[in-house]
Amino acid sequence: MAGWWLRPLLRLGAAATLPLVVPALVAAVVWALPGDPAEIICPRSTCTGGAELAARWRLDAGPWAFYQAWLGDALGGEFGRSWRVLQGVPVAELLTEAVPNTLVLVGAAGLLVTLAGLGGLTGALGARAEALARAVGVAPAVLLGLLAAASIELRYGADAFGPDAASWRLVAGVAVLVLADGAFGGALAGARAATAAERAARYVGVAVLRGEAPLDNMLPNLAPALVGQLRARLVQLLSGAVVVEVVLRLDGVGDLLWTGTLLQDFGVVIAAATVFAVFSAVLLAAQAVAELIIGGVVRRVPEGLAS
Amino acid sequence: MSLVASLRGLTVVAGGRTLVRGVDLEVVAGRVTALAGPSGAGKSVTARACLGVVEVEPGVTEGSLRFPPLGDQDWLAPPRAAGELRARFAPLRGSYLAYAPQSAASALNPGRTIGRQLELAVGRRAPAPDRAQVVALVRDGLAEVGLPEEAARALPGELSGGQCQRAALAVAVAAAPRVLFADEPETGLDPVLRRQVVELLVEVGRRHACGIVLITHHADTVARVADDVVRLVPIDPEAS
Amino acid sequence: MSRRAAAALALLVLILAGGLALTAPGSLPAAELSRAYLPPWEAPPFGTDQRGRPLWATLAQGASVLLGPSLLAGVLVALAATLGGLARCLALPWLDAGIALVGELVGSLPRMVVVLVAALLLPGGARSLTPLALVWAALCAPGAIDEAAAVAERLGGARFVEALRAHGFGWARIFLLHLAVRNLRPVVVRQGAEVTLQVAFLEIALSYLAQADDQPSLTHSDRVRSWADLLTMGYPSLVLDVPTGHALALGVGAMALLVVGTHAAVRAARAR
Amino acid sequence: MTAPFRPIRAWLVGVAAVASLLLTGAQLSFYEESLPGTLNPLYAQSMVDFRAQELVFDRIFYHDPVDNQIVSRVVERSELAEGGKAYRVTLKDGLRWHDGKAVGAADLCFTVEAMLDPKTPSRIAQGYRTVLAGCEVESERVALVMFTRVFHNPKERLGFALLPKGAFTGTAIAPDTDFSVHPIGSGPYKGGKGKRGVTFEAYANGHHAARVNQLSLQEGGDPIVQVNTLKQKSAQGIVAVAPPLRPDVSAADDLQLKSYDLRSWWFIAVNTKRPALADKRVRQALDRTLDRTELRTLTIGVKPGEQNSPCEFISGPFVQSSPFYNRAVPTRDKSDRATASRLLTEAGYKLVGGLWQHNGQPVKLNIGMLAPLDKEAPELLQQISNQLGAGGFDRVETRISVDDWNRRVVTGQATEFDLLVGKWSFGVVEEVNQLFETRTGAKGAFNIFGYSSPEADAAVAAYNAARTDTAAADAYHKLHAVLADQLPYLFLWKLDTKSAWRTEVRGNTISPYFYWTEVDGWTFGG
Repeated sequence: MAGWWLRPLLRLGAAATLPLVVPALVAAVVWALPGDPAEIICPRSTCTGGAELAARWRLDAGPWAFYQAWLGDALGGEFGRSWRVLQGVPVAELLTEAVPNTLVLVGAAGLLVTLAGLGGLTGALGARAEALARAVGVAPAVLLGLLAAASIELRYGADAFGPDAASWRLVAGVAVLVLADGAFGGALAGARAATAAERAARYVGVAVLRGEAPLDNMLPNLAPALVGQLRARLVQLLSGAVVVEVVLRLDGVGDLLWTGTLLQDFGVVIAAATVFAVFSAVLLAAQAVAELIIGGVVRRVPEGLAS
Repeated sequence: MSLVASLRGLTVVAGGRTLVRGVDLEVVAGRVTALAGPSGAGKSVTARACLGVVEVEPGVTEGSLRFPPLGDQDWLAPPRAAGELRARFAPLRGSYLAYAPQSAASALNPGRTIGRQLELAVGRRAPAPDRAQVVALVRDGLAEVGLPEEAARALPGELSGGQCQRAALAVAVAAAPRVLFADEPETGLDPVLRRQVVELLVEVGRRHACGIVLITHHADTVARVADDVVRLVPIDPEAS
Repeated sequence: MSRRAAAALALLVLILAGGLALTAPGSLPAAELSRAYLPPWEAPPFGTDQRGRPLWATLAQGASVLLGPSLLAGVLVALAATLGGLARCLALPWLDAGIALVGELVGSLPRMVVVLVAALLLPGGARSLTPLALVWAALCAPGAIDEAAAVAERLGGARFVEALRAHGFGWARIFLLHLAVRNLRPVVVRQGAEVTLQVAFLEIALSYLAQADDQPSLTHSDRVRSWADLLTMGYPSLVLDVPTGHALALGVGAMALLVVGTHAAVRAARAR
Repeated sequence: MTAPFRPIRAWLVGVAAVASLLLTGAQLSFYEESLPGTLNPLYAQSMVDFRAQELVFDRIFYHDPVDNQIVSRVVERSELAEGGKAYRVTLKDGLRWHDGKAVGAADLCFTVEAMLDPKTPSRIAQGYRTVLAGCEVESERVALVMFTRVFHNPKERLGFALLPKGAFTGTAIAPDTDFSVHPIGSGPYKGGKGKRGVTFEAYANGHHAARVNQLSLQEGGDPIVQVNTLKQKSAQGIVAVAPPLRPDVSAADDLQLKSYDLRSWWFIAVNTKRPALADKRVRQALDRTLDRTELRTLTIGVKPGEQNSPCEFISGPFVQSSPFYNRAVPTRDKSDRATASRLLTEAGYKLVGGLWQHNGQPVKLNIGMLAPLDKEAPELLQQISNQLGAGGFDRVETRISVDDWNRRVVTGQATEFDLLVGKWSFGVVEEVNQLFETRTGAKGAFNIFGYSSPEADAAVAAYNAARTDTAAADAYHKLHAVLADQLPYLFLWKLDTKSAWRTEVRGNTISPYFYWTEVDGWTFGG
């Protein structure tokens, strides 16, 4: 087997390039579309800051020039101004308000989903819990979101979507995100299935005969699969966050991406999509680091012998 | 030579069928007792019962097992439920009792280096050895079974079948057990390796004054190395 | 539930949904304000909406909007999974590595984000679910191929094929009957059914979100309604005493119908 | 306001807002048709924009809602100069901008120069460039505004909002600057636009003393939910109540239905540039294919013959109460399919398989409608389409967002459409020149499909030359007749808007068109 560390390093490489690839892809597609790219990105009639934006992002000089200019600005935290979602507000300002909300929402939901995985691994959550979670999980995020929004509106009336009910909406959002589309149920089922398969392996039975704990033996071999499952589940949560944020009006990056798409505000969409790419890249990098750590643990040798 | 284990009248029942009945076994330190018989005669069941690991219901229905060096407690006294036995034998497994598995390649933990597995086995000795002793014991363990020191850094997947069998033996013996159950050590090996592994087993066992229970169905092995033989005869289903 | 009963149920749901889709009126029926908000028992079969139009028209139009594209996406993914499984039996390591690499890349981004960026870049605001369904299918395909390949792997992959060749079976018989139909069927049908359900729920989510922002939907023209309209219409009944509870119940019922249909299809195709 | 200070200021504003809330707790929250696109008066596009900006800015001269006289809160004295081609304006003393700076003549001249600056790409400014010629600051509070020619209503020509010179770096003002979200005005409230609503905080000033501390503007969702929220006291008002819900509001005893004179009329613009629709007879046939009575009943829910119905049919581009409305031209209440098909066959159309064809090509009508109209007349687009379908036309419909309407339709770029359903509203000056004049240079800025006819241009020229109101009225009567015959627009109806307010809100005089002009008089028990 080639160096075990090859795959994690490839993953780290993918994590590093992902945030750069997404805007490049979007730029390439915009130029491939019929019609004048500048008109798509910043139509002259309202986005009249367009002349200055066109110059700064070099819209006339083809996709590569635009991409370099846009990326240069983006790395400096400058994403241009929104001309439709909130006309006149720098996109960076919209992002600085939106990113923390999404991080809290997806972070809390991710924590619960991780607990589901651990419950499956340690057997704390059994078949009944899995069946219940999967049953609830059949409902899509939009339906559970709708029910959650109704419950909040019953409690808070018109200012259900105002500032003072914000914390309640966040809690409801996390609950919906975790339960909907079988996130919790899937994580639990995935972990239980992987653990059951590993427990059936011979070396576990022999380890018991040697007086060792089965879980302790399985973990190093099980960890990479579980980490991979968890990352896929967190990416699914990011996907569900868009629906939850719009239905429960949580001002996150998902809501920004949705409103930007609906109002065809190009600057906001390319920025929000890149932020999502950064989130995904962080998850990829975390998985790579986890795999490196696991590889290290698997290859551990008693100190004295390490010479 | 001291008696390290004595089993009387072991009977194990799985559902309606009796797997073994009336098995007696004396294990003496330093001697090889062969547990012979055709496959399906209950050799493995007997060994596992002695290790307190019975996965069938109702499991052990009769029999007594004593380890004289530990006093005259009957370790198979009722209650004999699987969970009960498993918990009762837990402190002995990997320290007083050891188990060398057959076809070791799939029995060693693929996610741990041989050195690490030896280190864990050594760590179960009583009293627990300190850092320096552990390293020495691991180094000796490897040398004893004829494995180079670099093997400590290898994963089971990176060793050959024979090397794995030796490593498994080293791990089993590392905990300085008083009774070692060697389960069909020759399986999956070519004739030349088979002879070497069995001789190595006997030699290491004697050096550690360990009572070896060699489970095998090869008559020539029994003849060559066994000091005593316990032959198991498969139970005729109609008879039970 | 036996496999035969499950197959019958799945077929029934398909015929029901297909029938609804085919009988869907081309545009909104005429409004009769005097017959607004009638419950099902007063205006069979499903009552009327706030404009006095029968809800069955909305149900039928919703089915016509989401049935085609979601089935298409499901079939495509099932096909891709089958090919992926068969490819694993050809022992072409570079192909397996290639599929794994594509799967990694595609699987790294949240699907909804990719779909929305695609929606933005669709020329002229193409108001149709099909392109988005194809994007979704492309995003799900690698995962499905992976799982089918794992099944083929457990079978023994190339060795399994050689064994059958030794028995004198033809290539077609091996790949089509033994591999595809007998062994890959359960996982492939499950993957296809899951994607079909996901695309249907994607349409309902996108339409509902568009209505939340009072904008035309990305997935269908304003001439027709989608099941999301049933949810939007029914939502006030949860919060206020507005008599649209029957619309919400119908919307949730329709979604439940989809769930039952897809799960029945999966059970029907499960291994013996 | 340089960047580093903004956080501190924002913090202060936050504290002040909370403090004011605690003091009187009077927050008046109301539903608007949609969120304002911008709070920058130069880029106001929809009625929602004009209403929201009325709270934040002072228009130099405005119409008093009661007696319709032209008055001002910022001007102390004003008189004509240089033979009527200039106007000397003396501003009152003690007026301050929301950032505390004093309001002066320099601000007035800055506003004029900003509008005249060609690098300010605002359509409103473009309109004023045919009116204003320049501005000179004569003293700290006196400015001399120069006109391009003599006007018979100079004060009406100074109806634009006063902008603060200090808030801009130059006279070229772009639409997507921070000013459109955090504007600085001199009006009764300081406004801040967020993603989900706009909050207005009272700002005591020399000429304003609003008694409601805070206004909160939210986007109205489902009309039913809005009315029910009002009943539950969670919100206090709805600017535009959809017709079907008006009986429900007037039935509730703690709600008031108040009329809001918008002087708005609805139309279907016809793409006269498209060959199939270039012939006048085809447009007349379309006009006869529509059945306005059925449209009104199905969408607005007004039955024929209803007393003081909010919706009356029109035959030209004016509301009946306007002096410019030509009563001699009859309205077409019912459809007349027979005449319609006769006219179409005369114009060379052939009926093939139930669908009209024009020289061998099937005629597919691409119909667009301004999306928010759906709230006032639910499914109007659908019903128009159904009627045209019954009349033998193939068609496709699209709802057009407010942005696209203002960006592409009004500027004449939406040529892919054949029919566009929309609404015009007039506040200060009920002038329709820009709609029907041939589009050349600054003229015909709102001519949607580039309609051009010598008779219409002649009537507009006569209006422009008019020195007296009667002469202006006669010119527009002639235009009304010409348009009724040539039908570049199929004129539908006048629909006055009704607002709903809770009874605790008192003194709530609603000014025509701009709505909040007399907001200082509003009180809210809270």
